[in-house]
Amino acid sequence: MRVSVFFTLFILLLSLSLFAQEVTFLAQDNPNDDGEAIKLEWVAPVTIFELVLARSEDNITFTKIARVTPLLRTYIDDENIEDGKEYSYRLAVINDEQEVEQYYFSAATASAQWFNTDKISLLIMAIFLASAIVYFILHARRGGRLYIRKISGLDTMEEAVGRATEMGKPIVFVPGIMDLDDMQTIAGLNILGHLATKVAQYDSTIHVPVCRSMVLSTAKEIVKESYLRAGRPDAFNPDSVYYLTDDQFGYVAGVDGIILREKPAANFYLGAFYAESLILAETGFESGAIQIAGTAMPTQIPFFVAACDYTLIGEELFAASAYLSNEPNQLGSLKGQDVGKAIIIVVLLAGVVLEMCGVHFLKDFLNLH
Amino acid sequence: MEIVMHRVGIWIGAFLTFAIFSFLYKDNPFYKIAEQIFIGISAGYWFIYTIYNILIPNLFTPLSADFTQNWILLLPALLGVLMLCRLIPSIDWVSRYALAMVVGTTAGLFFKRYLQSDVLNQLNATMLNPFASGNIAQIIGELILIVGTITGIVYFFFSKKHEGAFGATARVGIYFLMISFGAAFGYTVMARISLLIGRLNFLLGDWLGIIKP
Amino acid sequence: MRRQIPMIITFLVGTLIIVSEFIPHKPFGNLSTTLEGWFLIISGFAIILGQLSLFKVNIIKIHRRTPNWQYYIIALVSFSIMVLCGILWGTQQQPGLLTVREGMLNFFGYKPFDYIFKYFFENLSATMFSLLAFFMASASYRAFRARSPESTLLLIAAVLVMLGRTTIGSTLTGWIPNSLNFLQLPKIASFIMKYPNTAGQRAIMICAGLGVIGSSLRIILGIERSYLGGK
Amino acid sequence: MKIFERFLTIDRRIIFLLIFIGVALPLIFMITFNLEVTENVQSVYELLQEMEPGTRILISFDYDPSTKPEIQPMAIALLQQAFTNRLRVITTALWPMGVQMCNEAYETVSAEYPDIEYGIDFINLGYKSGGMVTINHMAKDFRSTFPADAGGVPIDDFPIMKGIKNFDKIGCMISLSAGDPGLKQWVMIVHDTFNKPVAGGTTAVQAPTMLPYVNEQRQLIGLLGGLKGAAEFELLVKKPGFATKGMGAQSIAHLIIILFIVIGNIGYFVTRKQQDTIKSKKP
Repeated sequence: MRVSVFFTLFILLLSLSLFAQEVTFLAQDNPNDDGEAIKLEWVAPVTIFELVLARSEDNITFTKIARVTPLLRTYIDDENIEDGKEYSYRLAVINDEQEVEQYYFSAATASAQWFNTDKISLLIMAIFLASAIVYFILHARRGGRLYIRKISGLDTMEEAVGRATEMGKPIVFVPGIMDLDDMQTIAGLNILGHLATKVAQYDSTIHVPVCRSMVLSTAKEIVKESYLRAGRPDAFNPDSVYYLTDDQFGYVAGVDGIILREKPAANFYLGAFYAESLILAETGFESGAIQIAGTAMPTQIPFFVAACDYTLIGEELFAASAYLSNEPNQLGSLKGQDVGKAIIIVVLLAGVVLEMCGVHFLKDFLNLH
Repeated sequence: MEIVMHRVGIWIGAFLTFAIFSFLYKDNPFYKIAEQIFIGISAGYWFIYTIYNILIPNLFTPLSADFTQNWILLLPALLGVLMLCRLIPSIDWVSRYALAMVVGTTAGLFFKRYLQSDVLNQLNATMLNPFASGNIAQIIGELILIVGTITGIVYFFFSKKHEGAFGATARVGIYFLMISFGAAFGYTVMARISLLIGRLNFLLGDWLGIIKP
Repeated sequence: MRRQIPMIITFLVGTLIIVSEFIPHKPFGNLSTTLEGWFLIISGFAIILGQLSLFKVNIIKIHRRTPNWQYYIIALVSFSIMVLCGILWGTQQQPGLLTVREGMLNFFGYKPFDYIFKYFFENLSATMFSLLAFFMASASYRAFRARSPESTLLLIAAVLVMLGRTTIGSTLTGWIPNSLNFLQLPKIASFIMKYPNTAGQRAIMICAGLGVIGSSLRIILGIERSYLGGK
Repeated sequence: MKIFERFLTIDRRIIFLLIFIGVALPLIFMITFNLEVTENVQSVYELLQEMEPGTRILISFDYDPSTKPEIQPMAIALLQQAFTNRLRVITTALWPMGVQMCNEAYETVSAEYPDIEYGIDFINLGYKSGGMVTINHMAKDFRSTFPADAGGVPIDDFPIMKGIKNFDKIGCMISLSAGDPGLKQWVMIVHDTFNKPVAGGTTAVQAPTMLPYVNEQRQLIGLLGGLKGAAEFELLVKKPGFATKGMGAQSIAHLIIILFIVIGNIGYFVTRKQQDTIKSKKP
């Protein structure tokens, strides 16, 4: 019994090794590059001990470039390859005794490509999105009307300002800890403009501690303008917007101090936040304020959602800013992105249906590898 | 002797740890001192490492070793110096040239990378045949994945009122978002507790020697 | 001049970087590579700028005697000590201007720069963030209440994941037979993370990705100029 | 029924104190529980197991001492697995303090592997700023991004760097990441642009937002999430360390937090019911 099993195994192995005896070797231009690499591919039985690759420019003298194994299957040669020149390659099969058993040859010319064919779907999508966004921005600039739904958190914000006035307590506005180059800070400051107008109308007080000097000057200007818009420029207090420190935790400690001292009726955290989000929200809660937050930082949204009364989630922050500022660039961009979302939903649904029918064309087309 | 300075270091560390923990009670001078030391050392560390690991090997060494080959590096060096001009208010506008280059590079790279990694690849990864596996849990899971992703995107649709069937879809979307926020919160508890474990390990182990650190 | 030229630079650089993705041919590919090499150097200067402006701001605060100005002296002193130690004696791998004497190494056990890092900074930094453990606990106690359908979902997901992620989960439900293993808490937590969590995160990711694309495009085309500051 | 109202307003300092004790006691009495290895951790382990000896892998230390308790155990276990399998490790850092974290991890691990030699089996290339742009640059021109190692010695002097011009000759990339720049940027460039396998170890804060990348596109091969991920990995490399020890304290702390959530909700429901009955009496 045992003998027969061994015999069958032996036959099997023998036929396998006979089958796998075939070695193929191919050198070709490495596709979609700037003509400075050649791609070498081979298929060889795994039983082979080692393979040695060598290169020649004159097809006579070969210099070794690498030792590889059959399993590796590909090697990219990018050492001093020149665009447009022909190179010959030699694959040497080495046995366990370090002897060369056989040579295989192949040659290729490196060339640079004008278009990376792997990226067609990326290009199509990029053109689609960019044109949608630019089209709607231009449309809005020409005075075309674009509808943006009202973000439900905005009412809550106004109510909070009203409540602060009734209670005779101030509100605190924190525009995040990042600089003006972060879009979230810009969005936060846009909303600040709207809130400050309400504060001016209701004759309430506002505190805006900031942690970047560039944000300080912008925020000051915005609050001042809001008071002007509300028709009460004399009521603007330039000290209501102030710089604390650039440091993350120093800033948090400073804001915490303000919240505990001033006992505000409402805290607004709108902008980019990191680990400090929860410390702020917890301290704010202790002081008994209504808290409204908004950030696009994916790691911090859960904390704000859990710890604040209302949270603008991710893109809602930008939408709220566009809604309030009514600025054509923001509105147009948002509308263009919505077109992108619609395309994605349609393509996704189509993709799922096609996959279920066993047609993989769409998925393969969008696959960037 | 080394043991002495090691012990001293550990005592300093323990003192600083308590100084920061005192913030839990309330803001106080000890916390403020510790915080300022933290800020100062951190800034000094960044400063030294930027010089040793970036400016010297990537700028000064190539320039001094082979100027004729690498003179082009004077250009980014000039832009870098312009960046530093922001410290002087009267000429801070020149830093915009350097900033423009930084912002332009980032915007260009972000445009294509986010499009590919966060939009197209995510889209592709959601194009599944949920019934392919035959495993009940996986079928349910993948259906949830597809429905959750689509309804979630619908929630972030701003140019249409959330009412009727569209509103109901967005409502489902917000439920999915809430589950994912809850899950993320629950997952994250571990992160913060880990840091506390690290601290107690230091206090009980290195400092007091109650446990083996 | 002050705004036009930076906008032109942004446009040219941004476009070149995008175009080089699709055209590997010279000069696009290597030009964008060169620009990225420059970016590294400029960003190095930007970091130096950050530290120097911290120095400047602190000096101004001390000079103007703003509230708590005494504390800022501490920041300046620790910054200066760290920089001096780094320049004079170097860091673990980098030699400084002075040679490090055997005696000093034996005394501190490290170079001065590394000694400060190890005993001062590591402890300060780790403790700062460990404060969050406490805030996390109190936030979950008061925030996770089943007030509405949304908050109920938040609560259930959080508790299930917390149970499943630690070893309590397997201890509590380890007795459930393998045929019903989908009821085991670690399995439930993994399921939540793998499907509904991924769905929600993916929706955010796709929409945020589109947002980044929109803002990058506006910056490159010169429509969005807020990064230049001022009006 | 006053007690239920109390349930709603427990002083947070009590919670702080209980958390403190709940973490300290298991550490002192070494309470440990059993662990099971999850799929995402297993795939990281297998990725390295399947690499041929001698393969060069890239590990980036993108964190600082503030998250050391979570990520350092991963770094140590990863280096242990790599050195056991005779993989050669090239390290970088996108955070300046990552360089020191890398030094500390290497010092710990190299003591166990006396035949590992700096420059042949391991190299620390130091810190580079610039985040994603710099990663993209090293993918195209590795040698000009890293002309020298962290100590300023030209990389041409090290055998481990021979022939590395881009990511072609690197087996896989692992980012130990605590935020930005970090794993996300590595995925976007190394996998999505240059098609090399990427795996990661992150804090538990970041992990949920990184999970969408673990998909059938294999943007991420696997993910070690937080201390539990680290503990599971320690189990796989059979060298239990800090993470395994910490899991007992984790469980107790989690239990305490859940307990408070339950108490809060009981209080909430009972008092709400009372309010409802009062309302129904006096419409």
